[in-house]
Amino acid sequence: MGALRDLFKDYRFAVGFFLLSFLFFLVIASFFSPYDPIQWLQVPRDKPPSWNHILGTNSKGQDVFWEATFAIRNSLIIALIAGLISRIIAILVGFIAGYKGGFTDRVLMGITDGLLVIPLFLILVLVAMLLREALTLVNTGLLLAFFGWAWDARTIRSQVLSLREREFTFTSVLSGNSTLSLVGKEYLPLTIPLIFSTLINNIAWAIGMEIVLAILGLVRLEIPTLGTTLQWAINYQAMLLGHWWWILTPVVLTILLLVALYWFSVSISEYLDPRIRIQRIGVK
Amino acid sequence: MNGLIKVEQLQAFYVLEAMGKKKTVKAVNNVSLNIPENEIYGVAGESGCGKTTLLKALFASIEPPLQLFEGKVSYRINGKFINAFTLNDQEKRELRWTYISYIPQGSMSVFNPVKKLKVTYLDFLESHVRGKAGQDLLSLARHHLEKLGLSPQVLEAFPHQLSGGMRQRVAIALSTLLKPQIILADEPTTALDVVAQRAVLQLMRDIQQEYKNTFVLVTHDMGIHANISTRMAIMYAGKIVEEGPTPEIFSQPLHPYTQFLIHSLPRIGDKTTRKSVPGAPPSLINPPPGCPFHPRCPEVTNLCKDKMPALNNSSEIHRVACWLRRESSGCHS
Amino acid sequence: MVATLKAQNLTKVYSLGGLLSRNKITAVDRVSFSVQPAEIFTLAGESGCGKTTTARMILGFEFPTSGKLYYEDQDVVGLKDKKAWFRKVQAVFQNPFETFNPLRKVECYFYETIQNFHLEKGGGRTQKLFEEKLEAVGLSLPDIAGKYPGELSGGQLQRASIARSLLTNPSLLIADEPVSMVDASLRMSVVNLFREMSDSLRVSVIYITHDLATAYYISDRIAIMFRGNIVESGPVNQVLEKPKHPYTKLLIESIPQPDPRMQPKTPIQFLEEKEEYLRQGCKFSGRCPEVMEICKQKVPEDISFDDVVVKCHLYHK
Amino acid sequence: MRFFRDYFIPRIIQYLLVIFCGITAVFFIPRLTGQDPVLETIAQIQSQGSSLDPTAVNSLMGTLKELYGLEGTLFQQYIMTWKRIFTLDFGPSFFQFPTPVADLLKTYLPWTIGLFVTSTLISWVLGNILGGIAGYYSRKSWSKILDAIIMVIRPVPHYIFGILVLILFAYVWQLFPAGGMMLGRKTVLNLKFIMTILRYSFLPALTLVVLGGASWFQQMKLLVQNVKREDFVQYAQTGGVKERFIIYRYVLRNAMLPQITQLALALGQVFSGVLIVEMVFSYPGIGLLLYRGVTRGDYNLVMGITVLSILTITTAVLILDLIYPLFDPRIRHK
Repeated sequence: MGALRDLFKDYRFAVGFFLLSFLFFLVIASFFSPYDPIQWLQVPRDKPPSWNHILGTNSKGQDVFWEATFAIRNSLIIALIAGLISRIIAILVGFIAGYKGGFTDRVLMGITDGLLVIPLFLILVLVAMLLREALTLVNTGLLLAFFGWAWDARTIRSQVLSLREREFTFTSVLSGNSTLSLVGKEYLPLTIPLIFSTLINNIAWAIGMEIVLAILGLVRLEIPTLGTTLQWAINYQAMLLGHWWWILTPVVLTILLLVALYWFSVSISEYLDPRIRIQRIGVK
Repeated sequence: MNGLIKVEQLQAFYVLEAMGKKKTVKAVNNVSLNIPENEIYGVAGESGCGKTTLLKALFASIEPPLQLFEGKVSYRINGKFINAFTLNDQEKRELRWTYISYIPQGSMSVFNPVKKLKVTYLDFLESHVRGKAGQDLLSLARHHLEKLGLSPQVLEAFPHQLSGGMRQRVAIALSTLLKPQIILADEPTTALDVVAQRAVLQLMRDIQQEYKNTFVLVTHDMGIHANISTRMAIMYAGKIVEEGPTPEIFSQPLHPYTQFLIHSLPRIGDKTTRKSVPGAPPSLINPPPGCPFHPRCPEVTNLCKDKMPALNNSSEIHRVACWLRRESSGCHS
Repeated sequence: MVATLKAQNLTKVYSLGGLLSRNKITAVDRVSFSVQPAEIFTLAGESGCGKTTTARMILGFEFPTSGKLYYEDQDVVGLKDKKAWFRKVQAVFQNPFETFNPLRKVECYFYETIQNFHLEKGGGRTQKLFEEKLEAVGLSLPDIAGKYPGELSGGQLQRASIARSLLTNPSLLIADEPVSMVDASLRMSVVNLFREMSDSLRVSVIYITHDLATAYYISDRIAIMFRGNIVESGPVNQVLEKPKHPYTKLLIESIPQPDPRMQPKTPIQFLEEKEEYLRQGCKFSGRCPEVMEICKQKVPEDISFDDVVVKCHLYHK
Repeated sequence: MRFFRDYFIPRIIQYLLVIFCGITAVFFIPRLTGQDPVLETIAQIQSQGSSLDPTAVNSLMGTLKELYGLEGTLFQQYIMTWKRIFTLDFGPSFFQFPTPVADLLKTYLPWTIGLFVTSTLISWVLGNILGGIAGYYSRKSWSKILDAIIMVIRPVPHYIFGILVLILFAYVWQLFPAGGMMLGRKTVLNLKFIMTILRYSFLPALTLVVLGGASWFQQMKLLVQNVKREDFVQYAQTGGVKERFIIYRYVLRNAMLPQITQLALALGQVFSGVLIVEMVFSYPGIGLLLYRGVTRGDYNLVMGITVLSILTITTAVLILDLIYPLFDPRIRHK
């Protein structure tokens, strides 16, 4: 595949790709975990990393490595739900506001700017405080999705606004295309890279937000995610007691995951950038 | 009539690297010419014929992907010809605007949008004139504008407050601020309406008559050349195909391409059908062998197909690069 | 004979600035003209005179603030069924490199047009129709098949755009500055194409341009626009050979003729006229060489001489 | 005058509208989710082991309803909420019972504002200048290395980066206290007191400046690479204008404008970052208050913080919007 060969020339893609496949391997491993994710006291507690417990064990009596595999899986589930659903809202708002223009544009953008300016984090916390027990994986994802679309709706709208003025929009309308097929055939190929990179940024944001919600104790703490593992580690004073392996695992894994996602998305969106794709077509 | 710039066997190509494939675009292909003193020297040709690249070479600003393969561009500085490409960046910077300057095509976004024009003028002056206070430089600029019939009030405005025509005149005033000997203009009036264009051409003519400097005017519009250029070169596929004084070029166009360029232009009051050049413009990546115009030339011969005609004198001031036109100089076609 | 298209006092007013601002710009001011079948009608004028806005109002991309638009004597302003309208009226645009989406093959637009307007009527008709229209504009199938816009020259793209617009056999084609971005040497081939099409396919063309020379060469009637008004309109020979309105004279005089013997004309005094839109009376009075007092107060009405119409106080009876 | 009407008034209207919608949303959220904060609090108390007989529960319910402003019809409650907001009275805090929320906020808010304003300004200025120069000399090797480093820092969320800084500086190298500066001491403005403030706020400020700076750096680098290709920069370069002028007066000056609007838009997120970092370092700001309020289910406190934050952020955004024309003459002179 020519594309892959080109992509690997970019060191960021190579690093991002390998990190992601390593983490993906961990997610797969979580299905073969010998330990139950929620049960306590399955292993001797507070053991430093050793051969049979690669990353040691924590004060809850669970193996840190296998807990971590569950944590990544659950965090990714939440983040993917949040990312995908917020994309749908962002694309809808962005395309309608961008294409319709006039009054609808002014209203939609008024709401979006309002949402941007208000510190959403606090309202999110307020809502989570009330939902508290109901915040299972899916619900947290939905909650984050509802608060995570405003920023990207704005960027998508500005790109649609510029596309609307381009002459091929009129050619497409004159060719009898309905608004829907116009958006699908003409605008999507040009906005895919933007939507893709905003998806990755939103996933990173969602993972960060989930951690903070967990620290505030607003999610179901028994389900292992990157946030809840960190929350337990802090609650049991892992830093003070020197259980560095327990607290560093979620921190390092989160950094690896987010750096990988970011590098992967930056290199992909540069590769998909319409200007460069056009040059590639020209050179065939 | 000695020349100001001598161009000898200049070959400047764009080397493009995409998807592992290397492509060289032969934009300026073995061009030699003499830019005279006290003249408006016109370069005519269509998009993709290499006239803008020739300007870059004349301006000695060759940056990747453009590379100099061969040839020299020499400036005549106090009597001596110096190869412009041997100058280092500092020397080049000093020559800019004091010896040679440049008028951009669209003046839409050529000035710093967030600063008054006064500040942009001062930027140029302070970079080239030493030992003068801001105020003196400003009065120098105001005086220059008044001399060109522009109100100095324009310096207090921001670029977006002026119309296209006025902005282009301010750009021309800026390019002639430090009295350079040569002013290169790349399609200076294409972005303007016909009335604004007339005013801008009028300004350029007045400046040339006033300061006796040389304008190198690049445009595809033969009407502008007829109107203002005193001497002309026609470029096609990176080569000069014909060169001579403008009245002679229009009265006796020798090269078939020049004939097409002139006769294909519609004129008010004359409805005779106009034919455009057959075929498609040549690719500069692999230009056709022999004379580059042969695929589109109605009088093509085998000689044209395999050997490239040199640009030589059909008369001592009128040169053409075409096998059919060489011997029978002065014949009317 | 019923006029293909008739515009009566077509007007478009834009309000600048936010919701509260009251300064309005009249881009198109009570424009009236009519286009006969198989006729090439030119809308000429400098940039910002409202010719493109007028074209967009005819195509339905802009909604007129007031005025009427008749297509074969049916009122079409605010026509709901856009598809029926585009079967009868098509358009060609200025920048050939922007007419087609750079990431889609050029032929997609042809197949979409044929499909959306149900032109194929079964069998291999689609391919044949596609080829037939390409030949009509001097292109062949291998030139276009499977190619992206980036792989074609400006001239080829513009011809493809014309071919696409002919697919539905429209009776009116709007060409917005169709040749200004095409190479000078190939320009005449595209201009001749419009003439051939208009004669052979009985298509009336509204040719929008700032270049009076090509307008004189191919069109039958012409309207000169200035700051939203039609200042002079009529048969092209009369309007351009014996111009009446001072602005038309200025335009014709300013065209650089490709003939060095015609020495440059009298120098003109360049006026920085930014606010011509908001001017009282005749909008040209700011720089009109034959300006009178009345020009500054009253907006001139249309005065007609056999079939030339002039909007200027000089000719007031 | 016309400029005032076209530019300022619409923005002031937007400002009032956003505050109105924000506070209305904060008012309706607890009432819409069907969860009754009163029952929630009672469940909280009982879960902490103290058993209450039914009559005590009823009287507690009555007082709690009054405390949370839940009597009367929805509309009455709405009007009452607005009245209380105007007098900045958010009712008593729950976990420090008699002290009203307003007092708590008065003592903690100045700390947050101090940290928020200083760290945002430093990160914005630093990030933009570094990003601008790296963007201008993007082919130089130092710019590529710096870019790679920033690419690692940028995606890391505030909490995680905070923990890393805390572990490194407080536990491993033990240079700075691990937070927990005790408030309530008399704020006497002598050198010692200022030194303690600096010591305690260094790590949170460092986290915010590095993270904020990384994102401003990236955005500015991209902007500068685009502005570098603009006609007016190329023209200045062809004209032999000194490089010093070109970098500052042409490239940075123009690339800075979108960064101001970006700052206005991002203030909401930057503020959230400040609150999160305060939690990590238990810095005595409203972030810490929020942490305690949420973990103890103190609705009044959380509502108070939310409303106050909306007011501060929207005002800051309004200020930024109003000073923008000073930087961009294209808006000042139509």
